[in-house]
Amino acid sequence: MHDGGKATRVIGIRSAEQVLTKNMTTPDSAKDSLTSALNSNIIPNREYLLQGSVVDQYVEVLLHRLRGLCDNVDDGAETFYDHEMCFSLCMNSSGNPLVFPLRVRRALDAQDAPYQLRYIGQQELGDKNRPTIVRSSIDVACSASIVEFLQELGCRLDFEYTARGYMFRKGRMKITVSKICKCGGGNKPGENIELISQSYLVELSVLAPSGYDAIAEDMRVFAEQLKPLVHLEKIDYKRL
Amino acid sequence: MQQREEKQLESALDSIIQRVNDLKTSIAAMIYKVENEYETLNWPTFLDNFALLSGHLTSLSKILSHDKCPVLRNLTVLPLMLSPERDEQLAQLTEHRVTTFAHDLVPDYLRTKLEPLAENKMMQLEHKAATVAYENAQKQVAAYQKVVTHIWDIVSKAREEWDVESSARGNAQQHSSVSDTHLLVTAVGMGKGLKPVPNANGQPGQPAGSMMVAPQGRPGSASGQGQIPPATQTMTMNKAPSAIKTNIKSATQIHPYGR
Amino acid sequence: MGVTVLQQFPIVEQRTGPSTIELLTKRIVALGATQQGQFLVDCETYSSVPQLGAQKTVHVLHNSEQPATVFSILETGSKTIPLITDGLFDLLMMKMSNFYQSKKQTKVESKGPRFEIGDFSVKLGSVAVSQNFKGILVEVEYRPCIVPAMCWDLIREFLQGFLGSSVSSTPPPYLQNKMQEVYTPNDTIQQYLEHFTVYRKSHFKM
Amino acid sequence: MERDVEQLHAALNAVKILRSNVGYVFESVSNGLRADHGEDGKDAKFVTELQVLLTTVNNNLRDVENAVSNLTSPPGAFNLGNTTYLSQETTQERQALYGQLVNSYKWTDKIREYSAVAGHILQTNSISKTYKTFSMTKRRKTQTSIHNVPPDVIENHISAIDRLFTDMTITTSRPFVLNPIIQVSLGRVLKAIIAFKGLMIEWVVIKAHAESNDIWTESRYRVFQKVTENSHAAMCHFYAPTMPELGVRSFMHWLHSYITLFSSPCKKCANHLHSNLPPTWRDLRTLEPYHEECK
Repeated sequence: MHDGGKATRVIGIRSAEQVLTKNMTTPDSAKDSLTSALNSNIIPNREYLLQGSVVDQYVEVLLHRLRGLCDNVDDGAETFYDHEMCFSLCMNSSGNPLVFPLRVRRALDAQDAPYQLRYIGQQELGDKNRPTIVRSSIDVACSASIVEFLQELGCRLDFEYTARGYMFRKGRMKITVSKICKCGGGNKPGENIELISQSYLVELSVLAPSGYDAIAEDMRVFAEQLKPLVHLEKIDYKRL
Repeated sequence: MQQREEKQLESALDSIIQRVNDLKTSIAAMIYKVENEYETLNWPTFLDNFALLSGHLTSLSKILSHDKCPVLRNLTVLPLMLSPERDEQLAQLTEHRVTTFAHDLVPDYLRTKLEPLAENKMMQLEHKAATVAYENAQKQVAAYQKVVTHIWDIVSKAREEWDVESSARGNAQQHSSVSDTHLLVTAVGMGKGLKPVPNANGQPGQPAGSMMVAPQGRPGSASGQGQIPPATQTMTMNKAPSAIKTNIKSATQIHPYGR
Repeated sequence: MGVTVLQQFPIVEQRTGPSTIELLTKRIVALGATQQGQFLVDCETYSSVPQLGAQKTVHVLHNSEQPATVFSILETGSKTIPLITDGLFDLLMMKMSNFYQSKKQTKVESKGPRFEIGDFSVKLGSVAVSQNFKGILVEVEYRPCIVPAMCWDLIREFLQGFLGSSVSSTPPPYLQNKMQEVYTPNDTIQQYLEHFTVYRKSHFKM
Repeated sequence: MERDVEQLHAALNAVKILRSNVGYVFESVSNGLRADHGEDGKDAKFVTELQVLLTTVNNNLRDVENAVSNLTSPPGAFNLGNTTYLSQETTQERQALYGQLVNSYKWTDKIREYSAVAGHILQTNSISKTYKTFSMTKRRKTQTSIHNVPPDVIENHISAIDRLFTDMTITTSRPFVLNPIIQVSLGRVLKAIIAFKGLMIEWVVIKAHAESNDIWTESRYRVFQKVTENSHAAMCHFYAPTMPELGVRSFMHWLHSYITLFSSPCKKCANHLHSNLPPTWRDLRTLEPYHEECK
């Protein structure tokens, strides 16, 4: 879930000169190539997720363990400081309320990183045998005009927060350990920071094309290794 | 009176013989194992055998120190007849270990003192002890005691630490709190506790908003769970069967902020 | 990314679109250009459903020069907001189909051969509004330079040498406000959108 | 000397041939009778084969003897001077010294050879650019001062140049300790990467702002490739060993005139473009723009 601007720094604009110079055929329209990508199921639009938390005084223990378990052993954990804004596009169509949630995330510690626009779909908890939550997710790197764009599009800012913490990588898995802060009034994150809890939020997630359920098992095994420090579980927050 | 004593002696001897036989068989079994199963024998079973032996030894010494056991020390065994001839009965009794009850074997078998070698050693030690001056001995004893208590301290300290550690490991709840997890997850997922104070102009379609806002500060887990937001109710009611395919649709149906 | 000028090329009465493209191709090749593949710029327009209140329009454009990028331009009537995203934005627009619907018949594209001559790259695009040929747009990019004001005269000289007198001596209106700024790929897209809007209007008049 | 080496090679070669042929003999003997000797008279065949081989060995042996007799024996042991003691060094880390010594000797030898050749060529082709007109003492002084300048002096010169123009910013890096590489941003037009050797400009590359700072790859834009070429010419032109500071300063002045690379037309033909390039030449004195073909 924590796909901060930093976590996936994809610069949107790439020069096509190398790609195109030798290609004499007509380039496919972007729509066509997207459709073919959808059909061949290579777009990572499913997120496998486990969540948990750790009390502040034990976070060092957890970080130490993660440093040992994860791939970024040599350079240590990467820190991030992201600001997330959650928008929704609502309307009433013939009595049916329609809501389309969108999240914008940006790195506060790397101002030149692109913003990250994110759509997160309905959570699927599945039965007991499924080790993780699965939800559809579309991640799009975008320019800084996204906030104004969404506001003018008709979106309403539901809530916003900042997440500051550490990010680890283990194969395809991403582990974030972060402190969630409420943003003070106004649009200036960094001021009037208010912690909402004495714990760090711990999330283990993988973005994969649909059908890659084997990765969920890997995640379960990894989560097992963090016990009893953190219990990473499927949490249906809508039921809480 | 004498008869009773005799009976007692008999029964005591019987039980002693039984114990000794037990001990013998288990030693034999162990020797057999060592000789024949040395390839498959593992350390734990070997230790088990030792435990068996020591059990037998303890029970034997228990019987010997029992109240009802007559004081064997006061009894004497008197060899009435020695003969150099082979005694079949004796051979059978001793599993063909001792075939004759002759004068060259009897002193060894009926000996009540320690073995000559051991006896010598004991003598030497006693002699040495006798020559040590009293003060010196006292000093040595004190030093020895000091060392022992020191080690005892170390051991008990380590034990204490282990106890604390294992008890700390026992309650994993200390590391993470379920209520905090839920608080964080709902905050990140639905903005619970993160929403700004509802704006005065009150956009239409946000009537539930003000009720959704959790109390300021850090809401305790009790208050957070006790207060069931109305939207959550509708959400659980509307929680459509999993047949819903499109995400948009399902999201809109259960989204708490809908009208 | 260098400064790009987009120029409409008038079609003379007796010529068809393809023959005009052929004519221009001959000219540019005669100047020493080599063909470097094809290019495609397309634009799809989504409008908000009436329930969302005042009508807003989102133009989603792709440029084969930046194949991993989606350019979107939101028009609210009072404001125009550009947005640059990576390719999955299209997927997001599909998901948003309940709120913003595309009008299929307004899909505009400009495609054709792409040439390189010295540091210039030239694209001869035939514009089609929902598959109907509408006109010709010539795109000239001078790649080494990033500030329009510095190289406008140079590009104009190139354009006039290649397209003749149909080239105006003032920069395109969109560029006039941005002459001193650093040119970005988004500026190219804006120019395309302006031209596409004109073509589309003429399409609906007919 | 040359002949000796040749003969030595010939002798070594002969020994090599001898060894390989002796090898054949042993191989054939160890294999014994083979299927290809056939059935009839196989012994005789084998013996003849051996005889043939042995004859070749004999011939080879004769060759070796001839070659060896041609060799002149070296006149006594080589005098290695003090280096002989190096071979008696016992400490581990110093045992490699002899190899290094030999290598450096080889290099110095080569340098001597090349500089002799270069000296010869330079003697026959005198170049006006050098400081022949200056007196002997002065030359000595300046010669040392251009290549081997204390870093802070260079630093001062660079920052002085930096202050010279407002639209020209300079950033310095020193990948090779003393000799800085500076990156000059000329407005939003271009950037130049200039390598110094002391106070002498050693290499210049002109690139677009978006391109990498690598000093060895040329720009992918033709216009900057041309400007790079021209700046090499200018670099040579402004080379002034006696007044290195002035040389660098005038080069920078000249480079600064490229601020109008795209915007100013050619002084001669009044056009912007000539063969799709803007005027890439700047006159060395007047700094006026010209096309390469118009100058």
